[in-house]
Amino acid sequence: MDRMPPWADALLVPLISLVLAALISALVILGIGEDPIAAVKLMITGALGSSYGWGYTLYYATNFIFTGLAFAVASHAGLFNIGSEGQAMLGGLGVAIICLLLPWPHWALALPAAILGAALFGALWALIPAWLQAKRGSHIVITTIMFNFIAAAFLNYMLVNILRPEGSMDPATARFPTGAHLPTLHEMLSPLGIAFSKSAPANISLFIALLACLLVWLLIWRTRLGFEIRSLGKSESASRYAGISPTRIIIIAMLISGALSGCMAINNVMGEAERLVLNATEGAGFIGIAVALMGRNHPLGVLMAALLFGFLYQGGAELALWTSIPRELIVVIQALVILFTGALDNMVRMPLERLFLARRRGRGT
Amino acid sequence: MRIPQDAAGQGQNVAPAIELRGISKAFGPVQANKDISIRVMPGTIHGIIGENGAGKSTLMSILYGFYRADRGEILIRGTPVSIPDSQAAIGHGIGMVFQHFKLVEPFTVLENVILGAEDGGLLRPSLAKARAELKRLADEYELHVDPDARISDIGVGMQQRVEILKALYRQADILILDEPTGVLTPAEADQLFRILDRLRDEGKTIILITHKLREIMEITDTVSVMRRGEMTATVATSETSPEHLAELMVGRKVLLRVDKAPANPGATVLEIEGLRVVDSQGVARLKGIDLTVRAGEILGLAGVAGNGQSELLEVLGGTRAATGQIRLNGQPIDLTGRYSDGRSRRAHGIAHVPEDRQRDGLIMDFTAWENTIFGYHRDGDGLLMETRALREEAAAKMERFDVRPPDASLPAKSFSGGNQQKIVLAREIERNPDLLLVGQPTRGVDIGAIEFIHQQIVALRDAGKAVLLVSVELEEILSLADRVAVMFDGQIMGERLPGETDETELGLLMAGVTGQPDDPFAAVEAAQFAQAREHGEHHG
Amino acid sequence: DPALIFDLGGKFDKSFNESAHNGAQRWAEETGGSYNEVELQSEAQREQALRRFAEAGNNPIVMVGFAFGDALGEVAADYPDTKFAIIDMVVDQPNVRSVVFNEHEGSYLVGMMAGLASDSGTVGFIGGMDIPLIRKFACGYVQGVKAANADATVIQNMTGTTPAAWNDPVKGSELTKAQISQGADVVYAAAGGTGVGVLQTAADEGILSIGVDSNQNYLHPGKVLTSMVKRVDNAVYEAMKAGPDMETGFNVMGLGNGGIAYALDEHNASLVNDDMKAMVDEASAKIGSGELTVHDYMSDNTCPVE
Amino acid sequence: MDLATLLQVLDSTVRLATPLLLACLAGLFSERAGIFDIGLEGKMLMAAFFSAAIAFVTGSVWLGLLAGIAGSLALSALHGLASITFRGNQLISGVAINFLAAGMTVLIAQSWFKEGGRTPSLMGGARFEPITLPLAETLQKIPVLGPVYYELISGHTLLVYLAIACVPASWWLLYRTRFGLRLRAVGENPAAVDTAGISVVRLRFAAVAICGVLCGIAGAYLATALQAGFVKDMTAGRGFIALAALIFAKWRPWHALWATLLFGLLQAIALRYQNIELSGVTIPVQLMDALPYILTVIILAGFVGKAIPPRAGGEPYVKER
Ligand SMILES: Nc1ncnc2c1ncn2[C@@H]1O[C@H](COP(=O)(O)OP(=O)(O)OP(=O)(O)O)[C@@H](O)[C@H]1O
Ligand SMILES: Nc1ncnc2c1ncn2[C@@H]1O[C@H](COP(=O)(O)OP(=O)(O)OP(=O)(O)O)[C@@H](O)[C@H]1O
Ligand SMILES: [Mg+2]
Ligand SMILES: [Mg+2]
Repeated sequence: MDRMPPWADALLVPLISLVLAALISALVILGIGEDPIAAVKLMITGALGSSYGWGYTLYYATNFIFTGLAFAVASHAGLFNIGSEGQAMLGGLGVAIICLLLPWPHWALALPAAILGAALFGALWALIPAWLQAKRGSHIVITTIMFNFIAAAFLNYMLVNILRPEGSMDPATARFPTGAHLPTLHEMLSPLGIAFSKSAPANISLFIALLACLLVWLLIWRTRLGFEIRSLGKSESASRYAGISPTRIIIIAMLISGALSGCMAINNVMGEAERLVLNATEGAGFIGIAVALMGRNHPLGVLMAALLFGFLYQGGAELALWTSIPRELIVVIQALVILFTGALDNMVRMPLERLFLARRRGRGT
Repeated sequence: MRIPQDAAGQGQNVAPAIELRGISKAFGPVQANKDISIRVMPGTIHGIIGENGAGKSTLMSILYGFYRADRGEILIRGTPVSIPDSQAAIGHGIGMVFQHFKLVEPFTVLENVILGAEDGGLLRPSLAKARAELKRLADEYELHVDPDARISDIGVGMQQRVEILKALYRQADILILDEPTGVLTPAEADQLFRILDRLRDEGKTIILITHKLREIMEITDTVSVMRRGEMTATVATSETSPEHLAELMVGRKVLLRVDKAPANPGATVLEIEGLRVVDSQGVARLKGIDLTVRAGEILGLAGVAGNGQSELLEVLGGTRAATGQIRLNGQPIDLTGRYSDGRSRRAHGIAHVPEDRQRDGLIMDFTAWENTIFGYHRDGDGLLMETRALREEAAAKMERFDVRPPDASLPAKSFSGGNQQKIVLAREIERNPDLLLVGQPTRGVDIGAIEFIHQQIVALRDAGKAVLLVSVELEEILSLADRVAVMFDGQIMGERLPGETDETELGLLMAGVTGQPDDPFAAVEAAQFAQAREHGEHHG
Repeated sequence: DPALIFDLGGKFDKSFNESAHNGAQRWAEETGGSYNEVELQSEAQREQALRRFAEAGNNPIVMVGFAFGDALGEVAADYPDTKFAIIDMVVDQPNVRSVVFNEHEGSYLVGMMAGLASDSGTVGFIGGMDIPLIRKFACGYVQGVKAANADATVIQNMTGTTPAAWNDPVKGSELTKAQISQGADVVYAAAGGTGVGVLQTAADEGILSIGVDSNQNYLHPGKVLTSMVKRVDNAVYEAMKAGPDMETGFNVMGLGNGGIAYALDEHNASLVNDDMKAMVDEASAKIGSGELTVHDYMSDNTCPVE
Repeated sequence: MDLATLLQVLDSTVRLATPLLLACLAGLFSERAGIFDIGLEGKMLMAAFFSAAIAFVTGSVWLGLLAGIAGSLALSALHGLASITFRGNQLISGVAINFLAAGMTVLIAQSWFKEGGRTPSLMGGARFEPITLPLAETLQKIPVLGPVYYELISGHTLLVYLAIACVPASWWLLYRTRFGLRLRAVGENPAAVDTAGISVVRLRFAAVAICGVLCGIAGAYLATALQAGFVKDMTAGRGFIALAALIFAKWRPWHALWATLLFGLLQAIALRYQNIELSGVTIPVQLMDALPYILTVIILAGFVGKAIPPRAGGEPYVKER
């Protein structure tokens, strides 16, 4: 009795929305007196035209995979986690503390520890809003927004007053020891005879992100816990009836979500900057929302959307470098993508539904 | 009851108060109304009956301008009108009391009454005027409510009065009531009917939607029957009978009795002692329940909705905490602690077919196979679920329970109500539980499925299992149960054997009247009791 | 082509970054050359910008702000054939030119002017981010004020502890109001974009202000006493002009080599009388000749006067 | 703390609370009508830009104010389109609006003024000037009350007085008029409003429009009164603090005033003092920055009074599924 075949809902709607967002973006570029086609060309060569470009595109995509998955997992439980940004910041703190705590001899030892630290800090930062939602009914959207700001202030304090090395003027931690430096794609691919740009930051975290996609897919669609998470997301009262504790699932889902957000720090803090700076997340937590919306909360979709946003980010950086188009253009495109795929999706879906209904009626069923 | 001179509305001189011609309405793929025509004469009470989902509410909502018809014409007092919104309907003197009330809970009665019918931009004069008018209406129709009470603080019976007052305040002379008695005690319902009678005497036209044939026979002048979006018949009430109406409703002769062998009860399976429940607002919902159910018997629990049956099922099913004692096969069951949830109840061998299958029993977006393991999804070992095996198992189960279509990968929402219920039953019965809890097993289910579902329940009983059946349909209880207990105000009013009682006696018990059936004060008191507890108990 | 990377305040901060921008513009106009430039949005982008310009063959790459120090330390070694110039920070690499300024000397001069121009005997200092560099400004300023008027009081405030402090005009404005209520009638803003709020409020409330980095006298003609001009523009101009052959190493710009000055133009001519000018010029000469030393906060992280 | 300093801090509290109050009231109208709005920040930002841009170009702060309101209203219309007409997710729409404003303002500013995404500084008639209330100078000599009147009450820009006047006006509109009754009803139960013959869509659009106007004034205040021009991201999270204040105020106008004054005070203290010494304990400025959010979380947790949002809030009104 569906109004529309599932494939149309999963593919056609986001695709059309994306096209609309692209059209309006082109208008915006025209509006500021630039040439959209040239801009797109520059973005494509800048982001995909060289292994350097790919290196950055994949680096950004890695961030967005983590935050996109984080949002998706919470979404499956019916929770709107806007707090990825703060959770990823705290994940950075976890990574920094782990990396600076010991003189790591080799990254293979440092990486699992750092993952643990990132996940733990991210998860703990998500735990409080989760607990408040589960036990006190405080709206998780608002609490996670608040926690983003609290995280920023907290990190600010930590970097300025606690973690800043003696004599340094930057509010940033010291460099991590060499033993905590992650192998980049350049280092990983050169033994295979593939020449990959040395200066691009894409690193082993990409593969961890891909692994996370697989794990999240298994979690959501193959495990009993995932079954319970999805149940709660669809119907709380049915879940109660089935003996699924909403409190437990809310907390677990948010812990997983927070841990995934936190793991982003493996990529940007440990893999790229190799120290913790202010605002290391650069809004990736919010992009995760767009990524998950576009990817329909499915890991595969998240992966595709993250690549798209990685492309946009790197392409946007190139625009800012080589043209007078400010980097904010990317913020606008991002806003349009969120708007069309997330908030205005009914604008696309409603006429499509009517179309499919008319076709079905036409066929006389 | 009064016999109209011109029941079917064939009169030449008087224009019908309302005439609908060829009304059709689709919600997406669902055709809720198909080419419906109906005439309602002024000064009459016109009943509309039909199964759940037949399209009654939709039709009335179209008349009230809440929905817009896809096709068709509306005539009021003989003139064609267009009713694009409720404002237009109100303008034509139509008032409607919805099945689900449309009140603003944090507002006072007075604010609700004036909402949309204010005089001028400032509230003060409107409120003063409404206060006076409400007092007049209260005196005239015995519709007393406290104008300054908040809606959230008054019971459903009172809320319904507010809805009626809203319509009268807007000077409606055509009043539509959509299932007004579903949430009322018999006493409250009687009082409502007295009010309706008086309104009719004043020349107002009333359309009454109900499922209850008794009410149709008691108060209406004409009755229309709807089935699957179509209007199947309109007859004068005096010229019909409940059996005839039932047949019109479902489209074929109705079996009023279930074929079953006499019960053969064995050992006690479920023992309940002194069970008490206090809800989150501090209101006592169960006030000391004692019950037993034995193997091989069906215990029917009768009662007006909202008297604690739902709470009892919830406690037994593990979704509500309680105090007291429950033993299953002699073993005590945890009522408040860690193990008072649905999962451990299932581990004890209690299966539960919930009252509201769409809200509780199924995840509408999940596939059928996922729904056949819902609640039992923790069974089996291994980290990952064996989806292929589960899918095949589900398909087999659906085959056995005659679920149509037997496609396990369709989402639950794409099955019809009866087939959804069969999925739930398949899931619960196939686990071969010691005790089956069933709430409203056939609500909204078509007649073919009803028979099948009843057979399955009886078969489980015959296999020596205990069944606790809760239903608001007395007929269902009388025909299915081996023993009947009646609940009122959180207490068991008494137990009867179906063969040794009748609807009248059970009806009195359901109203809280024991012993002296003639005692009017007891009935009134009981009604007030019921009302006080009924906060917000809406069941779809 | 050379490349220029601005710090978070953005190239139109009317102060530090804008000065760099002007230098680059001057170079472009004089030589007809072109250069690439970028404004950063976050800390995390520093390294990418550096690498991208280096990858693309820009040479030399000029960056303004101490905050590039760490990133440049990482990147410079990867591109030994590219020359880098960093302003306000010392990075010890063979292909890096580190340009630092004797801000304490310039601040001393404008401090003197503040001390002379103040009627109330109370003057203010509003710094940007609380780092040794800005303390160096403050310390030089206080020494100058005291030199002109030994009894003067200097109220000091810092805007914040993060780079956001460079770009918070509201806070600059509020701090100015606070200092005014404590009696200050001249206030010196060494706070990048935040200073815009300081100068605005000072002008609104009718007291004098002192600009920084660029010549900011024109912002509120007749209300800005002077500006402590730090010739970031010259530093950028020279680096770009030298091109790929730019000399690397340590480069100090002070009063002596015209790297630091106080601004005098038609916008503040009415505020600076001849006596004042004579006294300040004398001090300037003395500092230039080494006869007078102004204590540099960063030499020992202390200031002899408060 | 002496009286003069106290007055200074309170004076700056009033200035800083003003945009919060306007945005908070804006959110109040929207959310009371059942439309959640986390896009207050974006609307203010858009208004700040357009008010500054037009005030600069025309030299008239009044035209600037109108332009700011128009800019904010445009985003309101978008929010209405997404969340009312197309029944989209209100939170997502709000997130999108914030990004849209953050990007568009800089983009337009850059292509218009070429000053790196800011407007040129505003001078003279392009800004709101402080107003000295009658007798402020004369009464200044009276102890305590004189300075209070002179420093604290007098000497603000017109928009400050307007914002404060909006509090009783909002209260009156919400609780004493037909429009207010309907607006509150539509946020609690839109079906009740619909069946009473009132258009839910029109009512909600009206609420969203009021929200846009108030956000517009708030943004214009930031750019043309508190500061003298637009710089990017100049709202600096004020929209979210206003949202926090709205919860803190439990969606009531007078409470909104107290809540925003409290948060304004916190900001004023944080602006003025880097670290605060309280009986030997140093409170870092970051804690002051985070305090509004922490307090709101505590309120949300229901440890100090429960905040119950309008019942139909956040849900699109769907008649036909
Ligand atoms: N707003 C709606 N959107 C989509 N479908 C609807 C809507 N309202 C009703 N329907 C569908 O239309 C059909 C008729 O529903 P309606 O509520 O009119 O039935 P009814 O006869 O009043 O039933 P009941 O006795 O349960 O009240 C059903 O299939 C129902 O699911
Ligand atoms: N003397 C007063 N001072 C300040 N605010 C007041 C005063 N009296 C009433 N209010 C405010 O006026 C509004 C209306 O008050 P009222 O008591 O009617 O609210 P309520 O009905 O409890 O709230 P609601 O109906 O919105 O849930 C509230 O915001 C209340 O805080
Ligand atoms: Mg109905
Ligand atoms: Mg009230």
